[in-house]
Amino acid sequence: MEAIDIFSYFLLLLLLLSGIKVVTTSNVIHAAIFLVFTLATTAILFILLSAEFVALVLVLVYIGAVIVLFLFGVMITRAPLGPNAELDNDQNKLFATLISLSIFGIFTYILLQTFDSTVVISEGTSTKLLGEILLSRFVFPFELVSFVLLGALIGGITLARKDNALMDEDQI
Amino acid sequence: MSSFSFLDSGLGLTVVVFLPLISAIFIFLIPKKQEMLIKLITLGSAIVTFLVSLVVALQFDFNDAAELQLGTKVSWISSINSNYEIGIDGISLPLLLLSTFISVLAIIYSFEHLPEPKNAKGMMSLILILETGMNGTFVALDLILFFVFFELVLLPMYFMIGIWGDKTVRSVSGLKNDIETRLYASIKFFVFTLFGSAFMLLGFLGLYFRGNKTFSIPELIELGTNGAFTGTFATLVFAVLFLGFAVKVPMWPLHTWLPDAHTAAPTVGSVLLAAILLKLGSYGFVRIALPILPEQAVAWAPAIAILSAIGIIYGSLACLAQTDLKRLIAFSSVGHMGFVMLGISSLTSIGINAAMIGMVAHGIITGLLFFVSGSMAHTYHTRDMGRLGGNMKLLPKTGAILAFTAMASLGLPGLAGFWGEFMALLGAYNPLPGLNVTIFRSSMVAGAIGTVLTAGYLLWMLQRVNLGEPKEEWIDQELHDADNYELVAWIPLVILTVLIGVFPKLIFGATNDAVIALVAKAFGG
Amino acid sequence: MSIQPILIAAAALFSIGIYGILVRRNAVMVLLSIELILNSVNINFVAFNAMLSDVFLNGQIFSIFIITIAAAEVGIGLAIVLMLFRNRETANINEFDLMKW
Amino acid sequence: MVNQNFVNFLAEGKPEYTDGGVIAEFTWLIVVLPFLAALFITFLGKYLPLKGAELALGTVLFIFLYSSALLYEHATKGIANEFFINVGSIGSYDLEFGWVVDGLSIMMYFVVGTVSSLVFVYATNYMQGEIRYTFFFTSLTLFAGSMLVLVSSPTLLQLLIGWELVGVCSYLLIGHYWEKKENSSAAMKAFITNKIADIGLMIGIIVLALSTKTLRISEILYQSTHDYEDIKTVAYLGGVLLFIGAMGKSAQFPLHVWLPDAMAGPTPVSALMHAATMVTAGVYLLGRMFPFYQGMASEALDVVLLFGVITLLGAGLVAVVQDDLKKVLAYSTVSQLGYMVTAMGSGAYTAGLFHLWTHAFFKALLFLGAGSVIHAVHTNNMSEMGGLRKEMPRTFSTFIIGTVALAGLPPLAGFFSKDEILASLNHEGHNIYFIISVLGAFITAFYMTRAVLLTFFGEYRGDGHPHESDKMMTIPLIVLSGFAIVAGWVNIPGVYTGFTTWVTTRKNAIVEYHPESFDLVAMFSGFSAGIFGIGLAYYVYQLSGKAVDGDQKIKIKPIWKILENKYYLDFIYFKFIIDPVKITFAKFIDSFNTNILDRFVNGVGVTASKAGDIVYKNLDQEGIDKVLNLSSSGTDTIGSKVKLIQTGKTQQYLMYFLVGVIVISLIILLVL
Amino acid sequence: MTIVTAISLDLLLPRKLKYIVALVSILGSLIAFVPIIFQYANYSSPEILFEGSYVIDKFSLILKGLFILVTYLTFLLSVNFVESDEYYQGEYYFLLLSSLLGALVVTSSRDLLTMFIGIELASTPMFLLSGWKKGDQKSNEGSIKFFLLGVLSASLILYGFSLLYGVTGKLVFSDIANTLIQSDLNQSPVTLLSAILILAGIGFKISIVPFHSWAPDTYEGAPLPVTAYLSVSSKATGFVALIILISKVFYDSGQGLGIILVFISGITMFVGNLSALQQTNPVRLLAYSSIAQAGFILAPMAVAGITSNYEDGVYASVTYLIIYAFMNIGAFLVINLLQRNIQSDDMYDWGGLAREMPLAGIFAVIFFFSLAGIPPLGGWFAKFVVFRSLLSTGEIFGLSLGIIGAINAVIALVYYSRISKIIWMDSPNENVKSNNDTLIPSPLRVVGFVSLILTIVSGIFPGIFSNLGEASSIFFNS
Repeated sequence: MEAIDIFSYFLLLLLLLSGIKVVTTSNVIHAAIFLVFTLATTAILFILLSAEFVALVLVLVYIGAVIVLFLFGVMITRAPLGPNAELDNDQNKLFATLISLSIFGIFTYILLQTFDSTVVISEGTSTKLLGEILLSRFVFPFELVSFVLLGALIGGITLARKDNALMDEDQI
Repeated sequence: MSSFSFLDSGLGLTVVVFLPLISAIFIFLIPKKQEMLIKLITLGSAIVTFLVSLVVALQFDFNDAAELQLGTKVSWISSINSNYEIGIDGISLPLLLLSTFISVLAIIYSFEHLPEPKNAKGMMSLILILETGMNGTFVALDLILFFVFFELVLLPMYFMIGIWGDKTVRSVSGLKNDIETRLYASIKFFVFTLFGSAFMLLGFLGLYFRGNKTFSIPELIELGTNGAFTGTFATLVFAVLFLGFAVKVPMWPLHTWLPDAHTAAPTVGSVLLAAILLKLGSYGFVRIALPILPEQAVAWAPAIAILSAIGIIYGSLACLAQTDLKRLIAFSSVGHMGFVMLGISSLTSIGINAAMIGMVAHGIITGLLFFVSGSMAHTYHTRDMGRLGGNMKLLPKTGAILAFTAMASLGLPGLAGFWGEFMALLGAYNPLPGLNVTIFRSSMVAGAIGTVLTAGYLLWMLQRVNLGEPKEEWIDQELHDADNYELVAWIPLVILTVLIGVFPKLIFGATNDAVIALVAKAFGG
Repeated sequence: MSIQPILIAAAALFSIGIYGILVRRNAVMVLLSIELILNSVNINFVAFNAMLSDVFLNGQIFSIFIITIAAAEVGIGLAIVLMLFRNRETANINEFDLMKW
Repeated sequence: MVNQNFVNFLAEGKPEYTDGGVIAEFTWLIVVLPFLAALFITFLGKYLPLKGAELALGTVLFIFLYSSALLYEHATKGIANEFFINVGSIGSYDLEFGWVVDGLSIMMYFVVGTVSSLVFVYATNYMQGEIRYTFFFTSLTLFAGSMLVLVSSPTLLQLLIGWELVGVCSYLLIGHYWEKKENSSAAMKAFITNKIADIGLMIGIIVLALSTKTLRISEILYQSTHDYEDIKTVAYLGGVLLFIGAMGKSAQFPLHVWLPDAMAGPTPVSALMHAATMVTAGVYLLGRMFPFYQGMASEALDVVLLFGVITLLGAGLVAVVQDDLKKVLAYSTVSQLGYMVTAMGSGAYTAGLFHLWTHAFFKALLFLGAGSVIHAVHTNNMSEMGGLRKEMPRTFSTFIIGTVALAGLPPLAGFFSKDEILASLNHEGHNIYFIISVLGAFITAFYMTRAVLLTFFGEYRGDGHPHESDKMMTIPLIVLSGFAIVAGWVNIPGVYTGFTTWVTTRKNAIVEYHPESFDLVAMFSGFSAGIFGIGLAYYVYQLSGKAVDGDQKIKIKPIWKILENKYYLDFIYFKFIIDPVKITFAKFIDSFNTNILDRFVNGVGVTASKAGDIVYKNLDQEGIDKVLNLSSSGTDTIGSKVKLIQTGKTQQYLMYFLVGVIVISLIILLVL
Repeated sequence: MTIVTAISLDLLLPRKLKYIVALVSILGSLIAFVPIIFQYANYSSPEILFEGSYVIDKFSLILKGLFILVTYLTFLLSVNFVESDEYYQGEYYFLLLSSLLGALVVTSSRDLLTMFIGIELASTPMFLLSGWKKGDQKSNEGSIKFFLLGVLSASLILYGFSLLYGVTGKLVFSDIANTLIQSDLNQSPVTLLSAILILAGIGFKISIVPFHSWAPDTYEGAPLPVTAYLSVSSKATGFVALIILISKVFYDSGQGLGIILVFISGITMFVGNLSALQQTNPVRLLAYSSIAQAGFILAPMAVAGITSNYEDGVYASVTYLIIYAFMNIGAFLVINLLQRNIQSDDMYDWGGLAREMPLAGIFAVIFFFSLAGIPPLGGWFAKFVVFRSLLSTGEIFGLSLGIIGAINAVIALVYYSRISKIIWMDSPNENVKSNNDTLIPSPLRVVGFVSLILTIVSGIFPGIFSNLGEASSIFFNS
C-alpha cells in the first residue's frame, strides 16, 4: 500500500468524522465549522483525484461564500450560539438512524458489487481542457445555470427582504 | 322523397342529434330575463328536431329495415380509428322518434310548469343537451361515439335532479345524517351509472383490441357473428357490458338508484328518465351486446332471464309497499323493464321485438304516468298516497288520464303496454333453441304472475289516489286541474298509447325485419 | 487505490446527510445536512471521472454544476428560512405544522 | 283476406255455406261502432239532450238490428267466413285482428245486441239522476264493444284483447259508485281475480300459438282436428290453461268469488255483464275452442266437467242462504254457468251454448226485475222486502216468468236447455254428475222460489211506499220475459233443432250426441227436481206464514255457517294469498330494498369514505406520528405528549419519502 | 436554422422581459408560441444539437407548446392576483418564465446534465414562488416543505445520475443506453438502483405516492396561480422527464421497474382519491385530485415499462397531460373566482354561489366534471386513452390497473361533483359574508374561455389532441 493510499484513507476517515460531527454537534457554529472541514477534506480528495479545478470551485464557492451565508443565516435567525440540547428532534433519532443506515447499506452493497476498479491518484491537472469542454459542449447548461443563479438571487432577495407595509397588513 | 334528398348521407340524423345542442349553446347566450324567447327557441328547436326526425322516418326504407340507413361515416378520432359513424335501422328508428317526440312534450309541459327554482334558461338548456345525448345514443354506430352520447345524458340529468329536485329531507338507511332527497338521489344516480359505464368502456376497449382495432359496431357485429370473440375474454367483456347496460336499464339488483332518482327528480326529469334514459341500457343490449357477443349472450341469457323475472316480481311487490306515488311508479319501471329484458334474454325474434315495443310503450306510458303524478305532486304538494284520495273528483281531467295510463301500464290489451308484456312472455316460453327451457318457462310464469301483481298495485294505487271521497284537507282548497299546456303534452301520449295498442305495426313494421335479421345473424335462428 | 473506499465514504456521507435532515430541528442545520448530501454526490462524480479516466471530464463538469446549483439552493433555502423566521420568530422546522390536517 | 283453410274447414260436408256477402264483410261495423260511440259520448255526451244515452242506445240498437239481420241470413243461408287485418308481424307470426262470422259468433252477436238494447233502455231510466250518468253509458257502450271484440275474434290475440277489455269495463262499471271503498274494492277484486285467471289464458294462448305457429283460431282448430303432432303434445296443458282463463270470466269455482261482489255495480250492469254477456265469455271460449278440446284435449274436458259440476252445486247452495236479492241471483248465475261448463265438459257443445242462450235472457230478466224492485225499495235485502206483488205487478209477473224459466219448468226456456244438458250427461254415462246436476236443478228451483216468496209475498217489511217502476224499465222486462218463454223453442228435440244447426257449423269437427227426441229420464228428473224445489220452498217459506222465519227451519248450523261464509274462500284468499303478498312480501321486499340493497350501496359509499378517512388521516397525515410515538413510548413516556404537539411535519414527509425509496429499492433488488 | 433561432428566442425572452410588467410577459409568452408553431409546421426530422444532448423533435415541440400555453394561462390567472396584493410583479413573472424555460429545456434534453439543469431551473423558481405570499404563514410553511423535499429529491436524482455515469461513463442518454446494453447491465442492480433514485426524485415532482406528501400543504399555502402552475406545468415537467428517461434510458430494464410503477400508480390513485374525498378545502381537494391524476398519467408508462411497448404509453401519457393541463387550470380558475367572492378555505361556505355567479358555476361544472372524465368533456378522452393503453396488451397488470382506474374514476366523481353540488344545489350559508364580487376580470375570463373551449373541443373532437399525442409518441424511435 502506497503512502498516498494511506493518506487517502485517512482523508476519507476525516471526511466521515467531520461529516458526522456536522449532524451531531449540539452547537450550531460548530456544525458550520465542521461543514467547512468536511468540504475542505473533500477538496483535498478532489485534488488527489486530479480534479483541481473542481476542488478550487468547491473551496471558493462553499468555503468562501456559502459558509459565510450559513453563518449569516444562523445569526439572523438568532439560533442559540452555544451548545443547545434542543437542536435535535430526539423523537426522530431512532428512525433517522434506521433510515440512514439502510440507505447506506443498500448503496454500499450495490457499489461494492459493481465497482471494483482502481482510480489513478494525481495524474495531473486538466483545467484547460475542462474549460474548453465547458464552453463548447456544455455551453447550453452553462447558460442555463446562470438563470438558476439569477432566479435564486432575485427570488431570494425578494423573499428575504423585509417588507413592512405588506407584513403589517397581513399580520393584523 | 326526393325533395328531402338533401337530408341524405347522414345530414338528417346529424341535425336530429346536434340541433338541440346547438340551440342549447345558443340559449346560453341569451340573457336570463328573456324567458319567453328562451322557451320559444327551445320549443322551436325541439319541434324542428322532431320534424326532421319524421322526415328521416319518411325517407327510411321500411322494406329494408334490417339495413342501417341514412347514415354516414366520417373520420373522428383517427388515432384510435374511431369514426363519426351514424345510421338507423328498424331497431333504432322507433326509439329515435320516441326520443324526439317526448322531448317536445317535455318542453311544452315545462312552459308553464317549471319547478322551483324556476330558471327557464337552465332547465331548457339541460333538456336540450339531454335530447342530444339521447338521440345520439340511438343513432351512434361507433362504440366510442355511443359511449360519449351514452354518458352525455348524465350531467344534465344530475343537475336536473340536483337543482330542481325534491327538497324534502329524509333519512337514508346506512347513513348517519339525514339528507335532502335530491342530493342523495342525484349523486346516487350519477355514481351508479358512471360505475356501470366506466367498466363498459373497458369492455369496448377489449372489443377494440380483439376486433382488428375498430370501434365500428357493424364491423364488430360482422366479426362477432363470425366468432371472433370467444373464451374468457368474451365472458369478461360481456360481463362489463352487462354491468354497464344493466345499471341503466335498470336490472335487479342494480336498480336501487332508480326509485330515488325518479322520486327526487322534477316532473320533466322523471319523464325523460323513465321514457328514454332507461331505454339506453336495453337498447345497448340489443344493439351491441347481443350481436357482437352472440355466444356470450346465449351463455348469459338464462341469468338475464332470471334477473328479469326477479325484477318483475320484486318491482311489483315493492310497489305494493309504497306510500309515495312517484316512488311507486318508479318501482313499476323496474318491473316493466324486467319484461323488456326478459324479452331480450329469450334471444328470439319474438322476444326482442317484444322488448322493442316494450321499450317504446314503457316510454310513452310511464312517461305519461310521471307527467301526471308529477303534476299531481305539484298541485297537492305531497306524494303521499295516504293523504291523497278522491282525485277524480278534485282533478277530473288529471284523474281520468291517470286512470287511463294506469290501465295502459298494467298491460291492458288494446293499449300499448300489452304487446311488450304478452310478446315477452311469448318469447320466453320458447327461447332460442339450446337455452334452458325450464328456466325460461319459470321466468315466464313469474312474469305472468307479475302481470297480476302489476294490475294489483296499479289498481290499488288508483283506489287510493283517484277513487273515494276527497280527504278533508283538500275540500276547500283551490286545486288546479290540468291546464292546456299539460293537456297538450299529455293527450298525444294518450293517443299514441291507443294507436300502438290497436295497431302495433307502427312499431313492429319497423323493428321486425331488423330483429329477424339480427337474430338470424347472431344466433342463426 | 481502489475506488471502493471513496464510494463507500461518499455513500456514508450521503447517509449522514440524510440523518441530519431527519434529526435537526433548526432549518439552517438541515440546510447544512443537505450540503453534505450534495457533496457526497460530487465525490461520486469526481471519483467516477477518475476511475473512468474520462477524457471528456464529464464527471468533473457535472460536479461543478452541482456546486453551482447547491449554492443557489442554499441561497433560496436561507431566503425561505429568513422569511419564516420573520413570521414565526423561530427557525425550527418542527414547529411549522399549521397544516397538519 | 279469407282463409281458405278455414272456409273449407267450416264447410266440410256443408258446401252450401256461403261467405255471407256484404253483410258479413261489414260486420266490423258493429265492433267498431261502440268504441266510436263511447268516444263521442265521453266528449260530447254532456251536451246532448239525453246526456249521451241516445248515442249509446242508437249503437246497441244498431248492433241488435245488424245481428238480427245476420242471424236471419245465417238461419236461411248459412254463413261461415272470417276476415283478417294484419296489424304487425313479429318474428314469423302475423298479428291479426279481424272478425269471424259464423253461427257461434252470430249467436253471440245476437245475444249481446238483444240484451244490451234492452238493458240500455232500462238503464236510461234506472240510472236517471245518478252520478256520472254519461260516463256510465260510455262504459256500457265500451263494454258492448269489448264483448263484440271478444266474440268476433278470429285470432287468439284478439280474443285475449277483448277478454281483458271486458274485464276493464267490468272494473269501470262495478266501481261506478267509487266514492265508497267497498265498491271500488269489489271492482278491484273482479279485475284481479280475472287477471289471475288470465294468466292461464295468456299462457294457454302462448302454448298453443307456439306449438301451432299461428294465432288464428281456425288454423289451430284445423290442426287439432287433423292430428297435427305439435299441438298434440301440448293439448292437455293448453286445454287446461285456456279453461283456467274461462274459469275467471265464467266464475267457476274457486275463482267465482268476484261475481257476487260485483253486484256492487248498478243493477243494469249486473244484468248485462254478470248475467248475460261477460260471464258467458268463458263458455264462449270453450265453445269456440271446442273442436280442439274434443279432438285433442279430451282429458282437459274431464277437468272442465269436474269444475263445472262443483260450481253448479256449490254456488247453488250458497245462493240458498243469501239475504241480498242480487246476491241470490249472482250465485244463481255462478251455478248456471256451472251448468254450461258442465255441458261443455261432458261434450255437449250445443247444450252448453243453448243454456248460455236461454240463460242470457231469463237471467237478464231476473236481474232487471231485481233492479226494478231495488229501485222501488232502496235496499238489496230481502228481509226488508216482501209483499211487493201488489205494488209492482208487472215486475212481479215478469220476475215469476224468469224464475220459472230458471227453475226449468216447461215450456219456458230454461227447461229445454237444462234438459239438453241433463240428457247429454245421462247419455255420456256421467251418473254422479247427472245426479248432482239434478240436485242442482232442485236447489235452483228452491232458492229462486225462496227469493220470490221473500220478495213478493207476505207483508212488506221495509220503509216507505214502493211503487211500480217506470215504463222504460218495465218494457224491457216484458220483452225479456217474452224471450224467456220462447228462447227455448228454437231447439226442441224432435221438433225443431234450428239452434243446433246455427251453432254447429263445423260439421265434422264436433261429434256430439243430439237426442232425437226428449230423453225421458233426464226430462223427468229435471222437471221433477224443479217442481220439488219449488214445492219445498213454498212449504218452508210460505206455509210458515212469516217468510223470513223460513230460514230458521232449514238451518243446519254448521252447514249454514259454511255457506254463509261462502266456504271461507274469501277468508282463505285474504289470509293466505292477498295479505301475505300485500303485507308480508311487499313489506319484506320494500325493507329489503331500503335496508339491504340501499344500505349496501350506501355502505359502499360510507366505506369508501371511511377508507378515505383512514388513508388520509392515519396513513397520509398521521402515519409516521403513530409509528414514532410507538417507538419512543418506551423511552420517553413523560415527554411524549409534549413531543406529539411539537412533531414537525416536514421531517415526517422527508421520512416518508426516504422510507418509500428504501422499500422500493428493497423490493426491486430482493424480490423482483 | 429557424430552429436555432427559436431556441435562442426561447432563451432570450425571459431575460429581455426581466422587470417588465405583466403585459409584456404575457405577450412574450404568446410570441414564443409562434416559432413553436412554425417549427411544428415545417417539421421534417429531429434536430440534434450539442452532440445529442439537446434534441428538437415533435415530442419536444408539442410539449413546449403546451408549457408555453399553460404558462400564458398562468400569467393571465396571475394578473389580478399579483396586482391586487401588490406582490413583486417583475420578479414574479421572471421566476415563472425561468421555470418555463426549465420546462422547455427538459422537453428537449437528452443528456443527464441538461436534464438536471432543466429540472432545477424549472423547480427552483417554484420553491420561491410557493412562498410568495410572504406574510402568510401557510405559504411559508408550504414553501419550506416544498423546498426541503425538492432538494432531497434533487439529491436523489443526482445520486442516481452519478451511478449511471459511473457505470457507463456517458452523459448522453443514447450513449448510456447503448453502453448499458453492450455491457449487459440493463437489469443490473446498479442500474435499477439509479432508476429507483431517479424515479423517487421525479416522483416528488409529479407527486406520486409516497413522494407526494408535500403537495397538499404546498398547494394550499402557495398563491393560487402558482398552485395551478405547480399542478400543471411543474407536474408535466416531471412527467416529461420521466417519459424521456424511461423510454430513452431504461427502456430495456423495464420489467421490475414497470411492476413497481404499476403498484405505485394504483396506490397513488387510491390514496389521492380517497384522501380527496375527505377534503373540505377546495385547494387541498385539487391537490389530492392532482395526486390521483398523476397515478392515471403514470399508469400507461408503467404498463409500457412492463411490455416495452412505449409508443402506446407515451401516446396516452402525453395526451392525458395535454388535456389534463387545461381542465386543471380551469379548475383552479374556478376556485379563484369563487374565492374572490367568498374568501373561505371551506368550500361548504360557497353554497348556492352559482346563482350569483352563473358563469363561474358553468366553469365549475365543465372543469370539474371534465376532471372526473364525463363525456363529452375532454377528460373522458384522457381517461380513455389511458385505458386503451392499459388494455392494449392484455397484460394482467394492465388489466388490473384498468379496473383500479375504473373504480377510481367512480370514487373521483364523488368529490369532483361536490363543488358543483355545493355551488349549484346547496342553499347559501347564512353566516358567510360575501364580497359581492361577482364580476369576472377579463384576464380570468380569457383563461376561462380558453380552457373551456380547449376542454370541450378536446372532448368532442379529441382527434386534434390525440394527433399531438400520437405524433409525440413516435419520438422514442427516432
